[in-house]
Amino acid sequence: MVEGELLIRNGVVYDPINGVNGEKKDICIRDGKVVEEVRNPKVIDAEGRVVMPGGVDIHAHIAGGKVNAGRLFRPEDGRKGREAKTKVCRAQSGYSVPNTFATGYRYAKMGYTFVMEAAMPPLAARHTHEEIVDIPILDNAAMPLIDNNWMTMDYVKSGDMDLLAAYVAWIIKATKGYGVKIVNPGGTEAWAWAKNCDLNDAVPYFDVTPAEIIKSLGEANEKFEMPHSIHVHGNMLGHPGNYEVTTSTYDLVKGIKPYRDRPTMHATHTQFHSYGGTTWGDFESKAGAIADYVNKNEHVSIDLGSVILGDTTTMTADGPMEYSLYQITGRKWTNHDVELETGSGITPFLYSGKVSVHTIQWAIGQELALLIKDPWKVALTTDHPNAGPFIGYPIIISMLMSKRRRDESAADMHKAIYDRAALPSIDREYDLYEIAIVTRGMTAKTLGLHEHGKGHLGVGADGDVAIYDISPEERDAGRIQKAFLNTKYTIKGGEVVVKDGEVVAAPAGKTYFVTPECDPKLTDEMMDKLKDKFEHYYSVTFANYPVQDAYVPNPYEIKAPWRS
Amino acid sequence: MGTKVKLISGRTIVQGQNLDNKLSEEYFNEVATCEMSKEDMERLGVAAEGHVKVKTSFGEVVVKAKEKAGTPAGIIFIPMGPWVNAIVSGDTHGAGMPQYKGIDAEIEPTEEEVLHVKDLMKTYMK
Amino acid sequence: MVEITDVVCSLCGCVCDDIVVEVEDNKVIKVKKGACSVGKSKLMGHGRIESPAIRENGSLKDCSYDEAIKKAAEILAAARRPLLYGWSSTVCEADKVGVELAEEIGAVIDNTASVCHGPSVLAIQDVGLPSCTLGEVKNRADLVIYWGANPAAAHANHMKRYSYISKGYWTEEGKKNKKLVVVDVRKTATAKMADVFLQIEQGKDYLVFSALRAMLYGYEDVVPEEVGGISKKDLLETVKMMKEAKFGIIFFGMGVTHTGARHNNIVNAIQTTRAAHTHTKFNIMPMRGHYNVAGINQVCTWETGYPFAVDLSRGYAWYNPGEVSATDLLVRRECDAALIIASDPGAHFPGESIRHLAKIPVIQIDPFPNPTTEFADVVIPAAISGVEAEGNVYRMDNIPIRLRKLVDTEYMADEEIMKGILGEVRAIKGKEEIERR
Amino acid sequence: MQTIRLKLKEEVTGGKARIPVDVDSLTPDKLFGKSEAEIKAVKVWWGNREEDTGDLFDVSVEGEAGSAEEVKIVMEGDLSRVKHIGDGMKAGEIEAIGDVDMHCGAMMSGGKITVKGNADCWAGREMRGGELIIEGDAGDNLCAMYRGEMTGMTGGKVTVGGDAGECVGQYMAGGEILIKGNANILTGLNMKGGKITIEGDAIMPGADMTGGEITVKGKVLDMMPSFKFVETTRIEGEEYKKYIGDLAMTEKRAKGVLYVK
Repeated sequence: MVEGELLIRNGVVYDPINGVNGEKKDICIRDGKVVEEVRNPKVIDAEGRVVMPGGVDIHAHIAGGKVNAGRLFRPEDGRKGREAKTKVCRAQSGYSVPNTFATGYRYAKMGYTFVMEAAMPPLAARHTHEEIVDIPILDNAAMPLIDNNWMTMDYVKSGDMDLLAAYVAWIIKATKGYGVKIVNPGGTEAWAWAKNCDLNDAVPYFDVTPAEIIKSLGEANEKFEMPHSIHVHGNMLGHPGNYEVTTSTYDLVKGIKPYRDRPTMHATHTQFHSYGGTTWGDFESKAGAIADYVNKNEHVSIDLGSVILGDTTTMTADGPMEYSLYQITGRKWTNHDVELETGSGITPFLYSGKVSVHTIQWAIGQELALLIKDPWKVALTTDHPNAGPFIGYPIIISMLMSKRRRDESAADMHKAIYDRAALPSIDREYDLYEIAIVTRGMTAKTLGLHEHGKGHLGVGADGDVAIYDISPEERDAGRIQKAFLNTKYTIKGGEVVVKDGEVVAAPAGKTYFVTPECDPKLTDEMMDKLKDKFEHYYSVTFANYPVQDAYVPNPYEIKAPWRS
Repeated sequence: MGTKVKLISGRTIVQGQNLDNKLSEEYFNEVATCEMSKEDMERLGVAAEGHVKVKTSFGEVVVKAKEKAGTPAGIIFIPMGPWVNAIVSGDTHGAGMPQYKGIDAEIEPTEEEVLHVKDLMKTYMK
Repeated sequence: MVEITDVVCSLCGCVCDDIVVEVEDNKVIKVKKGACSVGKSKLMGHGRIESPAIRENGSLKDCSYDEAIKKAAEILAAARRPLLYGWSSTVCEADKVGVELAEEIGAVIDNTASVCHGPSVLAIQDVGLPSCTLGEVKNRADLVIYWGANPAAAHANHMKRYSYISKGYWTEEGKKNKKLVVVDVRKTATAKMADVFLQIEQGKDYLVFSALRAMLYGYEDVVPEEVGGISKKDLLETVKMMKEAKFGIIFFGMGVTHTGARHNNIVNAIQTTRAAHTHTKFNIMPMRGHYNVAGINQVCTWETGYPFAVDLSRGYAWYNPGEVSATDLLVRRECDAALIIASDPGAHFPGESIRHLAKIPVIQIDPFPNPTTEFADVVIPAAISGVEAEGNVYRMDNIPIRLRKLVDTEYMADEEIMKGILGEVRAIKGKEEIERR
Repeated sequence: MQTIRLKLKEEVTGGKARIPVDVDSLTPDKLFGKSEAEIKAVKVWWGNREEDTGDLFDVSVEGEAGSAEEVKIVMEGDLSRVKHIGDGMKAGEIEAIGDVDMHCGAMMSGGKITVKGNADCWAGREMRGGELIIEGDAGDNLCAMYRGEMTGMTGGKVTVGGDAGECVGQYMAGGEILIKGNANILTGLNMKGGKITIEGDAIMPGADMTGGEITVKGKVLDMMPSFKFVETTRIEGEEYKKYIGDLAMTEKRAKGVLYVK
């Protein structure tokens, strides 16, 4: 936030949360917030250019232990993105796993101002926060992994939903986290014994099923006024034929009533969960089936996990999945299981348009966006860096906006795209309003951040604005891609941070976190069991576990009261 | 000509206890020593606390001999620290890591004094 | 007298965090529980560098912090190839300022990993690292292998807290239902506890790993009767134990990183772990030495993209251990000034490299006098992290833990000193730029 | 033909510190078409500052060139702290008189470099084509990959007159390396293609290889325990044992061939 006034004049504004669809409009900002009018402002002339709220990324891996392990073991990726320091910017490195500084600058250049770190191992939460502090410009939050935790599974087994909620509240507070993240529930615990779990398998020794874990956490989440639903990476990610597991997973929370007007489950990187066939040999797109489900139901939102062709670094708390991937490629593989909680795996991967499976994966992400009718249910992501680095978002935007570009690309790719994917037969093209929905409106709303000034330009909103150097009529895919890669201006909290594609200021961002407020009696009851876990099984003490305030120097707290 | 041995270095408990106390007598007594097998002590004709000179192609250093069970004949161990490093190669073979273990060395009894740490450092300042 | 619990030890990579101490008159008077003898020695304290000092005509003259910081900044700002080295025995907050300073002055920044587990990092960059947190080992491991590591001397609490002797969820009987294998050149105190001790011929680790791998993949017929001083029979027995384990872990130390083949020994150790993983759960972990050597690797990686040996002379990072690692720069006489913080190359670098260090301007930041002090030109005493200053550190398994401050001090913390130097450097550079115009 | 002579001034590396000069900006293809004055103004990195080539080198130019192929650079003076000689070069010729520092001929894709002396580590790193001749010894990681990469040299020819250091041709995928002397440990580590010939002795050659061919004409010390003997065969009239490996990479991937006397 900077003091002073700014007027963005005559831009063509796309602000879906406020229903503004390509209207010529002035945006007034004072002391970092959008206001009705200004008196003596600095003026930016946006005449004829596309103006949107700052982008909000709902799911990316940009900070923390596994991201850094990805950087550490890929010096060859590091040397791809080198840029020398400038008066404003720190030195940059990396393409699929950029350093923290490059992460902030590159997102800001694309007009993004908020990014959600999608997976924070609670025991290593301090690490995630240390990196977040080093990401310039962006506001961030991080979601702790709560599904493979022994405490969670114990309460799921005993069926005590209130105590589960007390634990969920405690761990979100202890990690300064934002919401409930679920990754291969049960499967990651099983992976500690080199095994995995399907949706209805019993987790070894714990005698609960992934389905029970998801459903219980869905219920626990709604016991508070949580801004976001549970955020789910389901079982069997990346396995041929997994689409039925995916829709069965969605069904689990169908009966749960959300605390407010939002879904009860956000299903992430859905591309990886929309697979037909039985092996890689007869692998095919089932995006149609998934889209059909989402079209017919209101309790699920998704993000794409759309593929960017080329080399990337895959990383997830889904340890067994990364092991399978490494067995296919034979490349380097890092795994890091985290006691009583979660795990992670990392391996480099090359998506090639010459390989049938990769081509179909590439199609699936875009099919989901095009086949799901209501863009308010869809967020644009690449599950950075899993399906490709975030720097590829403008490519996806240009694909969604141009059937011609999709057809030209498909013509150069493996012919399986015509037999085992639907993309070539889809005519729909996104307009800029829909792009604004899937990159800011929907994401801010799904995360509940619209009530905290993100993702829109109504009075009171944060002065986060992206001005793209194209006119609303632009249909050329190449020019669209170029414009979305480097803004004419990015404004963060009323301060110009990017001008003509160059970073001109790099202020520190804020860390958003949620404080679920649980009944103290429930918390006390839960605590005995929790302390026992620390005394006997954790390798750190209870007192040294919670993230201290020092790790969140620019806090933004959102309280989530208990719904009695 | 001394006796040919392989030299290795490494941590010891007392060395660790004195990491922040390297100018002390305790550190000197622990680290300016050379552990070897009983066999090698006899072969060299050196008594406990007797001085030995250890030479490699990178230099030479005088330390106190000490018998240590479990050390195979032909291997000598000097705790990590300034004395052993006087004779370690700085060639990292393109890996950044000097070879602190498995260095070809020669060892012989000597009457020469063991240098205290400050005097040892002075030899680098010439 | 005040009792402080959950104290975090700032000595080795174990970072024990359940220590209880007594503090009286602003001094730690007793370590009641939790620390090993080495950690206890650290917490109780030793003689200090008493004052900032600058060397004049061969001897150190006391001065103020401001004067020492200013002098340090002058040296660094003027240097064409400065080296900033150490960073492992301080907190991440100080390390971050170090990376920023390195960028500002176009320095090479390197940390003690380069003479410790740097080879392990190189190996990870080749094949990755299947690993886990120490609590996983505590709760699950039924086979523990220490290879070229002697925790009884170097990480005294390691077996008790995390591995062979500890008790956890599936290991509630402690060592009773576990197997311990030790591979070493010498029969160390750790080796004496082992169910199987493989006494390896010095420097032959690489061959032994390859033999184990071939066996784990089922090609024992090609393996000769003896490899690296170990009989085929013993190797087969070890392979059998590995396959039959439910959860195996290899901890490796400098016995492997310091010897011939260096990082490629570790590549092979990791490849062996991968081979074992085709049969059962198997993990591997380096026994990191300093309490925050993992932390400087983390900080340096998220800030520059690389964990150690980073050359920022061109304004962006060039990473290449073996070229821009501290020992190489010094042996090759490449650098013209050095800042040494929280480490002691005077004691731990090969003589060849100390010889050059003694000739160039050296700034030392450390709580304690040590061999490096003997030739340092600017000496800046620092508060002891974990006793007099708090901050973040990373345990050997990359778990971040916050060091606690136990007593007050008048010494400046590393972070403040570094910020002081950075500020002075910027002032000098700003002035130079105005003069150029 | 055009000859560009670059002689490093004595004072550059003659001081207490010997700060290296990086000359990746001084290749025949980059200097082609430039006048003497323009060459003198080309920037080179010396430590953390960029300097004019003319300030660090005595520069002279003789003759004319119609293309980069016709440009020959002769480097003289104490080159033992001159790094990246011919790094990335595409055409033409470089002759370095004396010992050269690291990364000589790294990433080169064409042309020819002759080192009349020893070359330090990473000579021919990730070389794609062209020819590199080192008349003396080569340091470690000759023709290897950059950190983390899984491909080293892919093409071209390298000849070392003397000995070579550790890990010759690591992750090599193509091209040829001839070492006339001995090679230190782990020649052809992770090799997957191409050909290495060691006329002298080698230690632990072929570890983790999955393709390509290594011939050791001298002795092999510490033969890898994970190679499979196939047959005895004759090469140039001499008897060799043929092994395949490395079985430590699993049999499916063990497609490397190692000839040992």
